[in-house]
Amino acid sequence: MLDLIWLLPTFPLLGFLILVLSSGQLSKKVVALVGAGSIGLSFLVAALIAVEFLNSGAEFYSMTAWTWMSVGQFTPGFTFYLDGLSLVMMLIITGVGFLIHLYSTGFMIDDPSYSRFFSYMNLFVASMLMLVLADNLVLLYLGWEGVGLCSYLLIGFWYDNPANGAAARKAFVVTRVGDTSMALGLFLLFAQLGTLNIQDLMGAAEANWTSGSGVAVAAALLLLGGAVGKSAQLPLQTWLPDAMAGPTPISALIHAATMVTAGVYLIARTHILFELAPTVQLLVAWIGLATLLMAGFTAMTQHDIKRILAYSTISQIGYMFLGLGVGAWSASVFHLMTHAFFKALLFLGAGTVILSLHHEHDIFKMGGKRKQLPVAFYSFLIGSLALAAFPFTSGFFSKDEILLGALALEGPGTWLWLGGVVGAFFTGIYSFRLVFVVFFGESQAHHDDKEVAGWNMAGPLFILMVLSLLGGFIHIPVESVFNHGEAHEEHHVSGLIHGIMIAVPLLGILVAYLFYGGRQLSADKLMANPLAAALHKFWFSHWGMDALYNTLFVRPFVYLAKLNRLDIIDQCYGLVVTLSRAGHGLLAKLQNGMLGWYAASLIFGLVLLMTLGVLL
Amino acid sequence: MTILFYLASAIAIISTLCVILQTNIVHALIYLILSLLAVAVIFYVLGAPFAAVLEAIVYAGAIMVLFLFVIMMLNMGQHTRDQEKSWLSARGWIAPGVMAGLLLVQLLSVFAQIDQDLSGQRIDVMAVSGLLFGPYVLAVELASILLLAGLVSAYHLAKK
Amino acid sequence: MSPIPFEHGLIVAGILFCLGIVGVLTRRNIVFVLMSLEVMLNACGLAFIVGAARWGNADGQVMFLMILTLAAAEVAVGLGLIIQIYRRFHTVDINVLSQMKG
Amino acid sequence: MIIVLLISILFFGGVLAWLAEIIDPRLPRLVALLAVILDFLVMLTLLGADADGAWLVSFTADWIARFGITIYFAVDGLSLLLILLTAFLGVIAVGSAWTEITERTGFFYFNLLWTLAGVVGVFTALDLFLFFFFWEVMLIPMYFIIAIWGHENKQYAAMKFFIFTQVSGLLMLIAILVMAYLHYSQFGAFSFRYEDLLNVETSGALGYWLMLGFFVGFATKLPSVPFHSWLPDAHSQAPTAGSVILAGILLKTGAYGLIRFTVPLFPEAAMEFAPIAMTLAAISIVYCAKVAFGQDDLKRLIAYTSVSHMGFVTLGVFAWNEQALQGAIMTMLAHGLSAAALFMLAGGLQHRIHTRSMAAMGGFWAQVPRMSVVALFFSIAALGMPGLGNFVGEFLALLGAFQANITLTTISALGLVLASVYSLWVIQKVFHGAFTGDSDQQGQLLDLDRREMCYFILMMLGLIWMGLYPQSFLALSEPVLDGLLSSSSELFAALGRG
Amino acid sequence: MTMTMTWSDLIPLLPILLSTGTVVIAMLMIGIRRHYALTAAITIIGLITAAIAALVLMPDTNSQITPLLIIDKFSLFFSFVVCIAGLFIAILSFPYLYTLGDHREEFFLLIGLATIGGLVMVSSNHFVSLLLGLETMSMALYGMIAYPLHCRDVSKYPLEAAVKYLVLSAAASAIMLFGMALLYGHTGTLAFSSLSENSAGLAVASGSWLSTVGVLFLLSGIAFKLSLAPFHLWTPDVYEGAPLPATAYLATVGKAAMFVALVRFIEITDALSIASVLSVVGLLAMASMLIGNLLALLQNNLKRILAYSSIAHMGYLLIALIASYFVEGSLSIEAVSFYLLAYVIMTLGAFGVASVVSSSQKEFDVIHDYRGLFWRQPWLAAIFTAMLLSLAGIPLTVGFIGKFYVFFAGVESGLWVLLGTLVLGSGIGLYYYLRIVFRMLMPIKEQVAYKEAGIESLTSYGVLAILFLLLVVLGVYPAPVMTLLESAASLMG
Repeated sequence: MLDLIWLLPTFPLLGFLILVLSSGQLSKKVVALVGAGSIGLSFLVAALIAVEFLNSGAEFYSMTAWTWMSVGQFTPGFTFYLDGLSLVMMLIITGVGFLIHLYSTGFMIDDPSYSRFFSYMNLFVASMLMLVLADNLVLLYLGWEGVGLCSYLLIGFWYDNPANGAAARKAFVVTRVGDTSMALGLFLLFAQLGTLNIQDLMGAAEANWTSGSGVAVAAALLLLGGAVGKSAQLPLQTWLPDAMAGPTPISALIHAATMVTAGVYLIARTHILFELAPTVQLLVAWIGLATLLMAGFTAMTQHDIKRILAYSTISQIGYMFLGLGVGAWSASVFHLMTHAFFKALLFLGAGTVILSLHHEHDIFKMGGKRKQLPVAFYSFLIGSLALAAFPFTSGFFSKDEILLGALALEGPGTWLWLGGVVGAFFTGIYSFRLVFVVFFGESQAHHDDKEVAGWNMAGPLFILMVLSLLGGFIHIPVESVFNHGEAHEEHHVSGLIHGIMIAVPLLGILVAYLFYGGRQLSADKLMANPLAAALHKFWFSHWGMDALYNTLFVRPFVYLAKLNRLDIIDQCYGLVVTLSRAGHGLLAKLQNGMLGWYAASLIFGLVLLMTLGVLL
Repeated sequence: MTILFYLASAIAIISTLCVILQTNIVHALIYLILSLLAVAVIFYVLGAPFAAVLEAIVYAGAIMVLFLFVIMMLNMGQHTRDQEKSWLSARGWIAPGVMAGLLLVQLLSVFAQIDQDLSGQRIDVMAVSGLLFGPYVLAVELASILLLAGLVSAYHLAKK
Repeated sequence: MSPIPFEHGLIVAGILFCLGIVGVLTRRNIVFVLMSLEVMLNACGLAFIVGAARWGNADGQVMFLMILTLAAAEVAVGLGLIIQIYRRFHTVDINVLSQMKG
Repeated sequence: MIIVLLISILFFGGVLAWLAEIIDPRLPRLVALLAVILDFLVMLTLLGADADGAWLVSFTADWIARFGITIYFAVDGLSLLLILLTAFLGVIAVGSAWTEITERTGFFYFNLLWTLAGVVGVFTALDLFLFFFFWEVMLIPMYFIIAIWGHENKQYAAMKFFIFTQVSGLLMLIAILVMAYLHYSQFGAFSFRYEDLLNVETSGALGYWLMLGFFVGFATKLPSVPFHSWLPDAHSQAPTAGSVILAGILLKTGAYGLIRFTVPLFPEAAMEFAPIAMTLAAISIVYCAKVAFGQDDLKRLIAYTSVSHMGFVTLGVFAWNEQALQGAIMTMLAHGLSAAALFMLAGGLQHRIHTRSMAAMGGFWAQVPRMSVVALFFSIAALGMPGLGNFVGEFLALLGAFQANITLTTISALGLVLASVYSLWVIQKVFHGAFTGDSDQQGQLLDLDRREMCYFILMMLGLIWMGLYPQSFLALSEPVLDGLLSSSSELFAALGRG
Repeated sequence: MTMTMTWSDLIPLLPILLSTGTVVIAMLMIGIRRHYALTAAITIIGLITAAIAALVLMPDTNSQITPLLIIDKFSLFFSFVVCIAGLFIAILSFPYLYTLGDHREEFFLLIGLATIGGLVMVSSNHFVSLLLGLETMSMALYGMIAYPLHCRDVSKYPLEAAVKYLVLSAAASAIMLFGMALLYGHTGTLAFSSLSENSAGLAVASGSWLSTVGVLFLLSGIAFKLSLAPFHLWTPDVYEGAPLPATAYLATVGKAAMFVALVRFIEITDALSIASVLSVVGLLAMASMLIGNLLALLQNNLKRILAYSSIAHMGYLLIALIASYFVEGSLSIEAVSFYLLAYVIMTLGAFGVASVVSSSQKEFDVIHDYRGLFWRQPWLAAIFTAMLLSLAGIPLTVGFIGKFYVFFAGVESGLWVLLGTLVLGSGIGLYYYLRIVFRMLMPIKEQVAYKEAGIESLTSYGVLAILFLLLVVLGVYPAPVMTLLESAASLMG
C-alpha cells in the first residue's frame, strides 16, 4: 500500500490534465466529479497509507519514482518521503482539501469558468502534496513554486477586475522574494554539504557544523526568508490580505489551511538546521510574536469580512512561528492542523455569507443574520470559539501548547509568552467582533435572501465544525520526527498561568460583546478621541506596511523602468551614430567641388606628409 | 660659367614669379618663355646641351606656341585683364603662399644639409642618344604610345 | 671655374616648383593654371638635369625628355578641354566647374 | 559525411524552395517543411552513433591548404543537442510563417533554410575558419528576413543587427587569426583546427586579449550587456519566424561559442576574466529584466527578457563547473523553446490586431482562451517555474555559479523575482482585465487554430520533458562537459578554483 | 642586366605588344571606315589574346627586359588582370555607348591605350617606365572621362570631371616626378633595383633627408592616384562626372596598376625601412579607412559611394603593404595581390550592374534608382547584392577572403591599431553597402525607366555572370589562386 504513495499527487494532477485538456467542453457535473473526486481519491489513498504506516511502526518510508536530474553530485530525484510530519500534512491537505473542493462544487456553480477553477484547484493540491512529500529540497521547491503559481492563478481567478490581477501579482512577487532567498539557501547548503536530500542534509549539518556557526546561521536565515514569504510573516506578510480577492474557497484552502502554512512545514522539516542556529531560531519566535500582534491589531479594525479572517490567519501563523521559535515543534504542527480546521470553517462560513448576500463583504452592512443564515452562523460561532481558544475547542489545546512551550524557554520565554497571551486577547476581540456584528444586532433590510447552502456546501461545514470542536483531541504522530530536539521533561506550570491562559480569550470575547454585542460601549465614541482615531487609521492600514513598500520598492522600480524605457546603453550606441553622422557632415563639407580647393588639399596633404615625416 | 648659372637662375625665378603674378595673359606667356629659356641656359651650364636645345625648341617653342594659339582662339586680350585682377584678391594668396612657403622651407632645410658638388661633366647628344637607343629604347616606344594617347584624347576632345 | 654645388641646383628647382604650386592654387583662369603646371613640370625636369649633372650620367636627361613628352601631351589635351570649357561656359574661370560636390 | 548531408539538405532545400515559387507560391513552405523535417530525422540517427574518440561523427576535407584551413565538421553531445534544437525550431519557424508570409514566399523560405544551414554549420564546424565562415553566413539570410518581411522600422533594425554582429565578428576573426598564427609560431604550421588550437599556449596578456576578442564576438550574439541593444530592435521588427529563429537558435550560437571556444582555448584568461563576465551576466539579468518591465512594445519586452535569461548562460559558463555548465546548456535549450513560443504569440497577436503596443491590448482571455492559456504557460516557463525546462537550467546555473561567486549569484538570483514581475505583468496587461481593444474587434479575434496549437503543444511538451526528465538531455552533454572540465581542472586547481 | 633588346625579349612583351597591335589595327580600321561593332570586336579580341598571352607566359617567365620592364609571374598575373578588366570594360561600354550621338569608336582605342599603360605599370621597375605607363593611362583616361562631352543630352558633367582630373593628376604627377628627381639626385639611378643598392652606396633607405623627402614626394603623388586620404578630394567628382565605363576603368585598372607599381617600388627599394615613411604610410592607411567610410556614410549617389569606398579599400590594402615590412615571407604581398584581384572583381561588378541599366544619355547612379530592383530583375539585383556584400567583406564572396588575407597579414605583423581602424571602418562601411541593398529590397513604388536591354547588352550580362561566378568561386574555393599568388609573391618577398 505504501508504494502507492505516488498516487497521491497523481490523482489531482490527472484531474488537472483532464480539466485543462477538455478546455471547457465538459458539463459542470462531470467537472465537479473530476475536480472533487480526484481529491477524494487522494484522501482515500492517504488515509489507507496513513493507517498502514502507523501500523507498521516504521519511522519513515521513501520511494523514488525517477531521478530528476543527475549532474555531478547533484542528484535530486522524484522521491516521496513519508514520516509523521508529512503524514499529518498529507492528511490535512487531502482531507480539508476534499471538503473545500466539495464545498466549491456548490459555491462556484454559477461561475462560467467552473472547469478552470477546478483545474487550478487540482493543480494546487498536487503541488502541495509534492511539497510535503518531497524527500529533497529541490522537489520541495517544485511544490513550493507550484503552490505559489496556483495561488497566483486563483487570486486572479476573476481576471476582469484589474485589482484582482494586481493582488495576484503582488502575492506571487512578494512570495517570490522569499522563494529566491530560499533558493539561495539551497545553493548554500549544496555548496557546503554537497546534497539537498533533506535527511542527508540534516545529518551532514549536524555532523559538520557546530551550533551557531556562520554557515548554519546563513543557511537558516535564507530558508527562513522563504518561510516568511510563503507564510505571510513579517516582513513579507503584505500580500495575504490582498489575496482575499480570489474566490472564498481559495482563501479557505490556500490562504488559510494549507499553502500559507508551508513555511511552518519547511521550518519544522529542517528544524535541525534551525537548532544549529539558535539565534535564527529565536528570530523565528520574535517574528512570530511581532506578526501575531501586528496582525491582531489590524484585524480589530477591518470592515471586510475576509480581510479580518486574513489578518487572523497571519496572526495565527505567527503563533505557529512562535512555537517553532521556542522549539515547540509538535505544538506548532498541532496548531497548524487545528488552524486548518477552524480557519477553513470560518472561510467557508464567510463564503456562505458572501454568496448569500450577493458578494457583500462589509461586515457593517450585515447584521442580525443569525436567523437568516443559520449554517453560517454556527460555522462562525464554532470557528470563532476555536480561533479564540475557547476552552476545550481545538484551538485551545494547540495554542496552549505553544504558549507553554514559550514559557518553557529560558530567557526571553516569559516575554514571548506574555506577548502570545496579549495576542490571544486580541484574537478574542476581533473574532467575536465579527460574530456579533454580522449575526447579532439589527438586520439590514436589503439583504434578505435565503441562505445558499446545498448539501455539498453544508456537509463540509458540518464536518469542519466537528473537527474544530474536537480536533484538539487528535494525537499527531510526530514524536519520531522531533524526538531528539524537543524538551521532554514536563514543565511544571502553575495553575495561575493556566488560569490566565483560559481567562484572557474570554476577556477578549467579553470586550467584543461590550462593544458590538450589548453595545454597552461605543466604538464611535472611542473614535472621537483623535489619538484613537489616528491609531485606528494606522492599524487599519496594517501599520502602513503597504505604503512603505510602495514607496521603498514598487514606485522606484516602476519609475526607473519607465525612465529607462529607451535603454540608456542603447542610447550610448546612438551617440556613436551621431558622431559618425557629424563626421560625415564635416567631411562632406570639404567636398565643395572647387578645383582650387582640391588642388590646395593636394598641396596641403604634401605639406602634411612632409611635416609628419620630419616630426616622426 | 658659375655666374651664368646664378644669373640664369635669378632670371628664371623672377620671370616665373612674374608669370604667376601677371594679369595680362600674353605677358605672362612671354615671361614663361623667358623663364624656360633661362632654364635652358641653366641646362647648358650644367653640361646638358641636348636638353638645353630641346627645352628651347620644344618647350619654349612648340608648347608655348600651343598656348598662344589657344589664347588667340579664345580671344583673351586686354578685356580679360580686369577680370583677372578681380579674381586675384590679396586674401587668395595667403593660404597658397603659406603652404608653398612651408614646403619651400622644408625643402630648403633638407637641401641645405647636402654638401655635394656637381661633377660639371658634359653629357653630349651622343651619350644621351646612346642611352635612348640602347637600354631606353623601350622608353622611346612607350613615349610614342603616350603621345598617341594624348593625340587620340586631344583629337576627340578638341573637335567641334 | 668653381663647381656649382648640387644643392644650389636643387634649390632653384625647388623654388620654381613652389612658384608653380602657388600659381596652380591662386589662379582662377584655367590657362594660367595650365601654365603653372608647366612650371612645375619644368622644375622637375630641372631637378633631373641637376641630378644628371651630379652623377655625370645621362639617365636624368632621358627622364627630362620623357617629361617633355608628357608636358606636350598634357598641354594638348588640356588646351583641348579649355576650348570646350570656353565653348560651353564662355569663360575660363575654373570655378564654373563646381557642379558636383558633397 | 552525415554532417555535410545535414547542411546540404538545408542548402539545397532552400534553393528548391525558391524555385518552387515559380510553380505555386504555396509550394515553398511545403518544401521547407519537408527539408527541415528530413534534416531532423537525419539528426535523430546521430543519437545512436558510437563515439569516435571525442566525437560522435566527424568529417574532414582539405579546403585552403595555404593556411591549413580544412573543412572539418564534428558532432558531439553538445552540438547534437543544439542542432536538434535548431531543426526542431526550424519546423516551428516554418509553421509560424505558414500563413503569415504571403509575399515572395520562395525567397523567404530560401532565407529561412539558409539561416538554419548556417546555424547547423556553426554548431558543427570545428575548423575555426569554417566556423567563422558559417558564423557570418547565417547572418545574411537573417538580414534579408528582417529587411524584407520586417515591420515598420525594418531597415534600422536589420542594419543594427548586421553591424553589431559583423563588427564583433571581425574582432573574433582577428583573435582566430592570431590563434592560427600562434600555432604557426609554436608548431611551425598554420592551423585552424580546434584540437590543434587547444594545444596553443595562450597565457599572458596576449591570451587575455584574444579571449576578449572571442568573448566580444559571442557576447554580442548572446547577447550580454553592454552589447545587447541590437536585439530588441531586431526582434521587434522581424517577422515571427525570424524572431523564432533569432531568439530560439541564433542567440544560442553565442552561448555555444563561449562553451566550445572561449573558455577551452583560453582557460587562464577566461578564469581571470570570469568575475567580469559574471558581473556582466548579473547586470544583464537584472538590468534587462528591469528594462523589459518598462517596455510597451510586446516584442521588445520579450527581447529584453531574452537578454536577461541569456545572462544565466554567461553566468553558468564562466562559473565553469558541471552544474553551472549543464545549467547553461539547459537554459539554452529551454529558452530556445520558451522564447520562440513567446515570440510566436506576440507575432500572432500582432497579426491579429496589427500592433505590438501593450497599451492597445487587454482582456483578451475571454476572446482567445487557448492563446491565453498558451501564453500563460510560456510566461510561467519564462519566470522559471519548476517542472519546466527553464527552471532546470536556471537553477543549475545558479547552483553552479554559487560555488564560484556568491555575491554575483545572489544578484543574479534577483532576476528570478524580476522575471515574475514582468512575466505576470504581460499576462495581466494583455490577457487579464477588461477588454480594451477596438470595440469592433471584440469577438472577432481569432483564437489559435489547430495547426498553431500543434506547434505550441509540441513546444510545451518539450519544456515539460526538459523540466521533469532533463536527464535525457543532460546525459548527452555530460561526456562533453566531463572532457572540457577534466582538461581544465588541473589548471583551475592551480589557480585556486575548483 | 640586359641593356638592350634582343628578339627573344619580345616574347615576354607579348601582352604589351598584342595590345599595342590591337590599338594600331583599330586605329587603322577607324581611319579606313568607322564601324562601331568592328572596332569594339577588334579591341575585345585583341585584349583577349593579350590576356591569354599573359596566362600562357605566366608559369615560367622571369626576365628583365631592358632596365625598364620586368616580366615575371607577378607582373604577368596583373597583366592578366589588367587585360581582363580592360576587356570587360570594353564589353560593358559597347551597349553603354551604343546610342551616343558622337564618334564612338575612339573610346575603344582609349581603352586599349589605357590598358597598355596599365600593362607597363604592372611590369615596371624603373622610374621611366613607371612614368610612361602612368601617364599613358592618364592621357587615355582624360579622353575617356570627357568622352561624351560633345553631347548636349548627357546627364553628367564629363567636362568638369576631366578638367578636375587633368589638373590635379598633372599636379600630382609633377609632385611624383619631383620626388623621383630627388631620389635620382640622391642615388644617381632610376631603376628600382639600383635605388636600393648602387655603386655609390646611396640607397633610398639610407635614411638621409634627401631620400626621405624624395620618397615622401613620390608617395604623395602615388597617394593621389590611389586617392588615399587626404589626397582623396578629387575622387567622387571624377567618378560621378565620368561615363560609367570610364569610372569603372579608373576605379579598377587605374587603382590596381598603381598599387602594383607601388608594391614593387616598396618591396625592391625597402622604402618602408625609413621610419618616418613607415609612420606616414600607416597614418595614410588609417586616415583613408576612416575618412573614406565616413564620407560614404550618407551619400546617395552610387558612383560617389563607390568612390568613397575605394578610398577605404586602398586604406585596407595599405595595411597588408605595411605588414610586408615587418614579416619575412610573402604572405602580405599575397594579401595585397589577392585583395587587388578581389577589389577589381567586385568593383567591376558593381559598376557593371549600374552600366547595364544605364546608357550614355541617362545614367542611373542615385541609389534610389535601384529601389525595388530585387523584384524587377532579381538576378541583376542578386549580382549587385553579392558585389556589395563582397565589398563589405562578407563570407561566400571573394571580398571576404581578401579581407581575411589582410587581417592575417596585419595579425602576423601585429598591426593592432591599424586592424582596429579596419574593424571600425568595416563597421561603418556595412551601413552604406546595406543601405543600397535595402533599397533594392524595397517594394516597387514607381517604375524607374531603365535602359531597354537590347541584343547588344547580352554580352554585358555575360560579363556580369562571369564576375558573379568569380566572386563566389574565389570566395568559396580560393585555394588554387592562392597557390598561384604564393609563388608569384615569393618573387617579391
